[in-house]
Amino acid sequence: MDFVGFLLTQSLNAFSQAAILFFIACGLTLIFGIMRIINFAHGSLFMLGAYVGFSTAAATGSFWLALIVAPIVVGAVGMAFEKLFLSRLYIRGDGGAYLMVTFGLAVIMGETIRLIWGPHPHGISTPDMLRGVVILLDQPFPKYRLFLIVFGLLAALGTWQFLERTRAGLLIRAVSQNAEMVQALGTDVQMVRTCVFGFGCAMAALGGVLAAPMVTAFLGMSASVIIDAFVIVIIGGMGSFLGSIIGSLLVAFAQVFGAYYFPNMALAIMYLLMLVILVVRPGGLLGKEE
Amino acid sequence: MNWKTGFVITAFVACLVPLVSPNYMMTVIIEALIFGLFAMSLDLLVGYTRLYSFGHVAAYGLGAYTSALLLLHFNLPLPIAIILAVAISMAIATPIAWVCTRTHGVSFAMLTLAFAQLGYAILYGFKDFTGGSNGLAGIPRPEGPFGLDFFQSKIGYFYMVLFCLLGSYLLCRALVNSPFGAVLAGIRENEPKTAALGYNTRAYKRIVAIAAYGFGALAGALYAPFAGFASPELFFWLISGTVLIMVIVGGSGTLIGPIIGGVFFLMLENQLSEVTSLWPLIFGSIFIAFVMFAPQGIWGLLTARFTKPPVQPGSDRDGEAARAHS
Amino acid sequence: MTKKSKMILPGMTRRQIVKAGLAASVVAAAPGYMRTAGAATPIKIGIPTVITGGYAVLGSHVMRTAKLVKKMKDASGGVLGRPIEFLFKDTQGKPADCVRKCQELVERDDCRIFTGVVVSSEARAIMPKLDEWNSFFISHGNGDGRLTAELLVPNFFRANTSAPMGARTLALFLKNAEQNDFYAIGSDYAWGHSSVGAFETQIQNVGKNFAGKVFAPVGNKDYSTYITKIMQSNAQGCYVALQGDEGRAFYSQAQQYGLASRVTMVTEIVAQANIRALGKDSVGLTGSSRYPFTYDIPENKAFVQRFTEEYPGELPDWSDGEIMQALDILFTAMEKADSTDAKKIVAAMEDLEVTSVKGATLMRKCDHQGQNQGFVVRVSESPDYSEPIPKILEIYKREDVTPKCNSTEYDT
Amino acid sequence: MPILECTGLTRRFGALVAVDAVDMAVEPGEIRAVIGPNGAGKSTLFNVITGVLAPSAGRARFMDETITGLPVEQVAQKGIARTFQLTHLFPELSARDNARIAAQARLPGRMKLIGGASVIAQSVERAEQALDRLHLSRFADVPANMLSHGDQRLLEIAMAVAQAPRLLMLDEPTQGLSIEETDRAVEILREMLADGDLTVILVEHDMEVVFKLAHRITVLHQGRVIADDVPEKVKANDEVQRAYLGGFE
Repeated sequence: MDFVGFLLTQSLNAFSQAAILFFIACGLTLIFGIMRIINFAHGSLFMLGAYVGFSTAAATGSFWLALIVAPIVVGAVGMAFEKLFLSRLYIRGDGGAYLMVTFGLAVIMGETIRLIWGPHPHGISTPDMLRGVVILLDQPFPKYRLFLIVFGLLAALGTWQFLERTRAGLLIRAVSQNAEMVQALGTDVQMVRTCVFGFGCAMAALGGVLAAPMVTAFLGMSASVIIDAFVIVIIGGMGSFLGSIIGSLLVAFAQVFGAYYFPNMALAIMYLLMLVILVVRPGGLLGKEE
Repeated sequence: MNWKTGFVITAFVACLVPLVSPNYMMTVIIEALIFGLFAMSLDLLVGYTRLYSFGHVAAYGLGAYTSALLLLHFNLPLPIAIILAVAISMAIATPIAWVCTRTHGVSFAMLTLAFAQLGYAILYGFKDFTGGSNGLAGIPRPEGPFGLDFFQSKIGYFYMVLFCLLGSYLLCRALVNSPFGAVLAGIRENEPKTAALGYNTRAYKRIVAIAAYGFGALAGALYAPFAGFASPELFFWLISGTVLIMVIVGGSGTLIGPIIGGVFFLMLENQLSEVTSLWPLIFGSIFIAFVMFAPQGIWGLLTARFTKPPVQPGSDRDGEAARAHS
Repeated sequence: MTKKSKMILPGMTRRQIVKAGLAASVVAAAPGYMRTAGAATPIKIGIPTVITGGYAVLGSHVMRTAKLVKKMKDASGGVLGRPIEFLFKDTQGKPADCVRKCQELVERDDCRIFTGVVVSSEARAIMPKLDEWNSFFISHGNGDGRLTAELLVPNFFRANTSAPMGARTLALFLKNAEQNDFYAIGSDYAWGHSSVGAFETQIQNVGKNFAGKVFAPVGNKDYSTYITKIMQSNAQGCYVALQGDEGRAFYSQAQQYGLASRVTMVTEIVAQANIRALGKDSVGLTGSSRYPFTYDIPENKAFVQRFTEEYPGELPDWSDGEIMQALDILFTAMEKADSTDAKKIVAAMEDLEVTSVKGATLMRKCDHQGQNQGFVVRVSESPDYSEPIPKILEIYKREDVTPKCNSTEYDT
Repeated sequence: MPILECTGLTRRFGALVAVDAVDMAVEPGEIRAVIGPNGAGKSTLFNVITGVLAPSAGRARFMDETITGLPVEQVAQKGIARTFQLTHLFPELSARDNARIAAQARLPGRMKLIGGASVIAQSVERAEQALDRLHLSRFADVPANMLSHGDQRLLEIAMAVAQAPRLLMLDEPTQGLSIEETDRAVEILREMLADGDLTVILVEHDMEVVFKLAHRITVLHQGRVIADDVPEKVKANDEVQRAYLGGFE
């Protein structure tokens, strides 16, 4: 294949991968922005999303319904967890507590999924209208990945506009700036936190459903994804939404092209990138150092 | 200084363990002690300097692999190999510490994580040297120096590990109670103020980070020859998370707490997984329960009824005290 | 003083320390009560396998078939007239845990026979210890070719088809294929390297051209780059040594790329778990199979029938068949040795031939490798089953499939 | 000769000139007050001298050494101790330990990794003297964050004293204190300074406090020095009167 075609295909590969990564990372970073916690359970919520999506698709035969149901279910789970546990810890405000609670949740979730769905993997087949390929510069490219790119783009724009333009978005940014102040102004900060946490979990679930047709739903999927999400959030800057977009793109490109040119060092490249950025900007690209 | 009596009693009790515990328990007990040592090394950072390291597994893996390679390629006497492994690990840790201590808080956590993951990736990068995913198997425990070979038996190894653990505890305790340790507490509480008092805080952070790596590496260096192999799992980032949990569950900033936390949880996991495959559920619940109901950790619980509540300021200013609190 | 303020000048009471001492000893003693007692008479067989964690699916196969075997054996009077007791231990796929669990099995339960180990790095970790433990370990699924070559230890046998054997089988199958250039992708760990390495030499032995290879990191999830590489290689065929999660991810994405329409893919292991997860996308998938449950001999038919009765809705996967064969061989050797002693079993198993669910298998004396037949299958839909199944295309003689002694090489 | 000498010390934030070519000389044993309306640049001057901020121009010499451009900790090591406008303490440590860490700051053995019992004993002794000088001994074991605001301010001064500095720089020690607390603090300060072994620079806008304590007063206005004289003269100075809307009633 000629070089241009190659570049195009690889870039599109990277964009489609970035799309999935974005769904996990943006939730993680929003949650951090609002409550200054690193949600260890985020990968498990991503996994839960995939499994719920599978069951929905299996029951209704509709991938699209799965895209709607999974985020709702997982978002609800997230909000419940926030209300039950996290909300009681804010006054304490020590990082260790959050780490343990979310870590505990991750362990419990993984095990619960094994008990409910069994150890076997479950596939969500690509919806028929997204099967097959389109030919770009006489290179075949999967329709499904194009769909991911578009869907990811829309989600990113939507969330961004929501944060920038709407009153709720303003509120969220305000809370991440100075929760006490917002509280003092008579807004129910606790409510905002619960909602944002739920939203973050819902986004992760979306990512899970979208990933399922490419990797199927299986027990190991949480661990492999959470670490990428960490790296992205750190590169972009903890709590920075735009940062999570940029981070997703950087990591995706690093992985796609890294795997092509340095297959032996495929793993290392992402972390080298992260190191370099952190050394230059300890707070991440768009973040301020905590 | 009644803690000394306590220490002696504890050490004595520990020495009796092989006599009372069945032989099959010794394996897990030894690993538990090693893990306790590992957790304690992290407490230097987390509990005393409030530097949350997310990549402390790097210290463990580094120690394990260096000792493994030394033993496999040079057939050194075991104690020598372990000491060398610690030294080399600390040498490698020096530049890492230098970079990481430029930051604090979340950035520090993530920088350490990045370095740990880099190490993990490098294991796969240099297969011929590290064995890649196979790891290194068949690590010997050569005898000597002076024909010492007690550590070739399991009981003997127990005493060697116990010696290292108790020794490291004394060192760490001395460290945190030394003038140096006082400065660490200052950095933990208020770094800018500590600098304003005339301390070069970065130098202190660097030193404590290297020390923490050293003790962590010791744990790893003890593990590899005991298990007889080293594999990338010893470098897996999840262990960093687990050990951090052990420190907090045990009671951070107490040295003893993390040891108990590490020992307790490794044994608990091992025994629970014997009786039920649901053990992860129980495990996760325990974590959450601790955060919710016993934030002070195991050691906190054990000592709670002995420590007096803080002396209250004179009643005339209780109101202000309350205000100062909020 | 508060806890924190104590840190600088901790003043600890004797009682606190004593308490700590007690605590420590209690922790040390406690598990004693929890310990699971084992009866004396039964034959204990340790199965340190993956019950929780990523590889749990492979462990679950081992356990379900082992339980079935126990039922069948105990019903037919057991082994050496003694009932069988399987001791399942959760290693989570971690070598560290695997070694510890085995050590405990030896020292606590005096259990010195192991099988059912899932991950090859686990197998590697325990093999050097077998002698010290005076224990016997028969592999049911560890593929790394070197286990019966440079890494071989006396108390180890491998009943199952190894990675080189799988590759060899495919090479033989492809000998007369119309494709001429072959590319290879493997997972970046022992089994993957072993498979790809073997395929590289084998495919050239049968006079084809090897166009290149690439290894994807363990746990890799996005295979787009590798698919691009495969397409760039312009090979007509591609050999795929990706298992489990990685295999499914690769095939799902290859399917989305329509890769099959340009490149004929042959896979190292065809697994029912993956077929089920991939659904109709798996149809047409061709590859070597360590055990196709559709193999039509009485021994296998009986097993499959018994299996489906026991586990309605399930079909035996390759690991079910392999553990079944491994156990058959083990029991036959025990009967022959009339003992459960490691050394005696080893002696009895050397050059032992057993006909099990995979047909007649010979446990070679020279390198303790089981000579298995080689199966090549194609996944097809079938009226009798709700999901696609492997249809056997070719079966190759065990002599042609098994490498030279103590080696991963072949003569021709 | 002066112990501290600032010549043309200047600090700009973009267009704003917070400290504008300040010349100031402080003699040993002197208690110097730096006053001026809010935004006059008092705290900025402090931060420039102590190395928290780098000067845009000019330099500060301390004991005949240029200290401008040195990092904070090295300035402190020269023997300059300071307090902050907003209290800076080690909240969860006891008052004694707060002072002790300060006392240790300039002891040779401060970096002893192991042991160092003598260093500890010495610093504890110094700490307790300092606490005593600021009437805080009875709170020695109380965590700093449990103290009243007033005592927290005093504790920070105690820490500065415990550093055994040649020059003590206090940034609004009575800031945010009630009238009674202020009077008490001033009493304690006066008593402490009476020994005369300390050179002090004091930023304060409470005139009462200034005239009770200071030997000499420097008046800043919009970053510039508009007066530098003994209290009585400064009181009389018209420019000061004008600068200080309201003047001193």
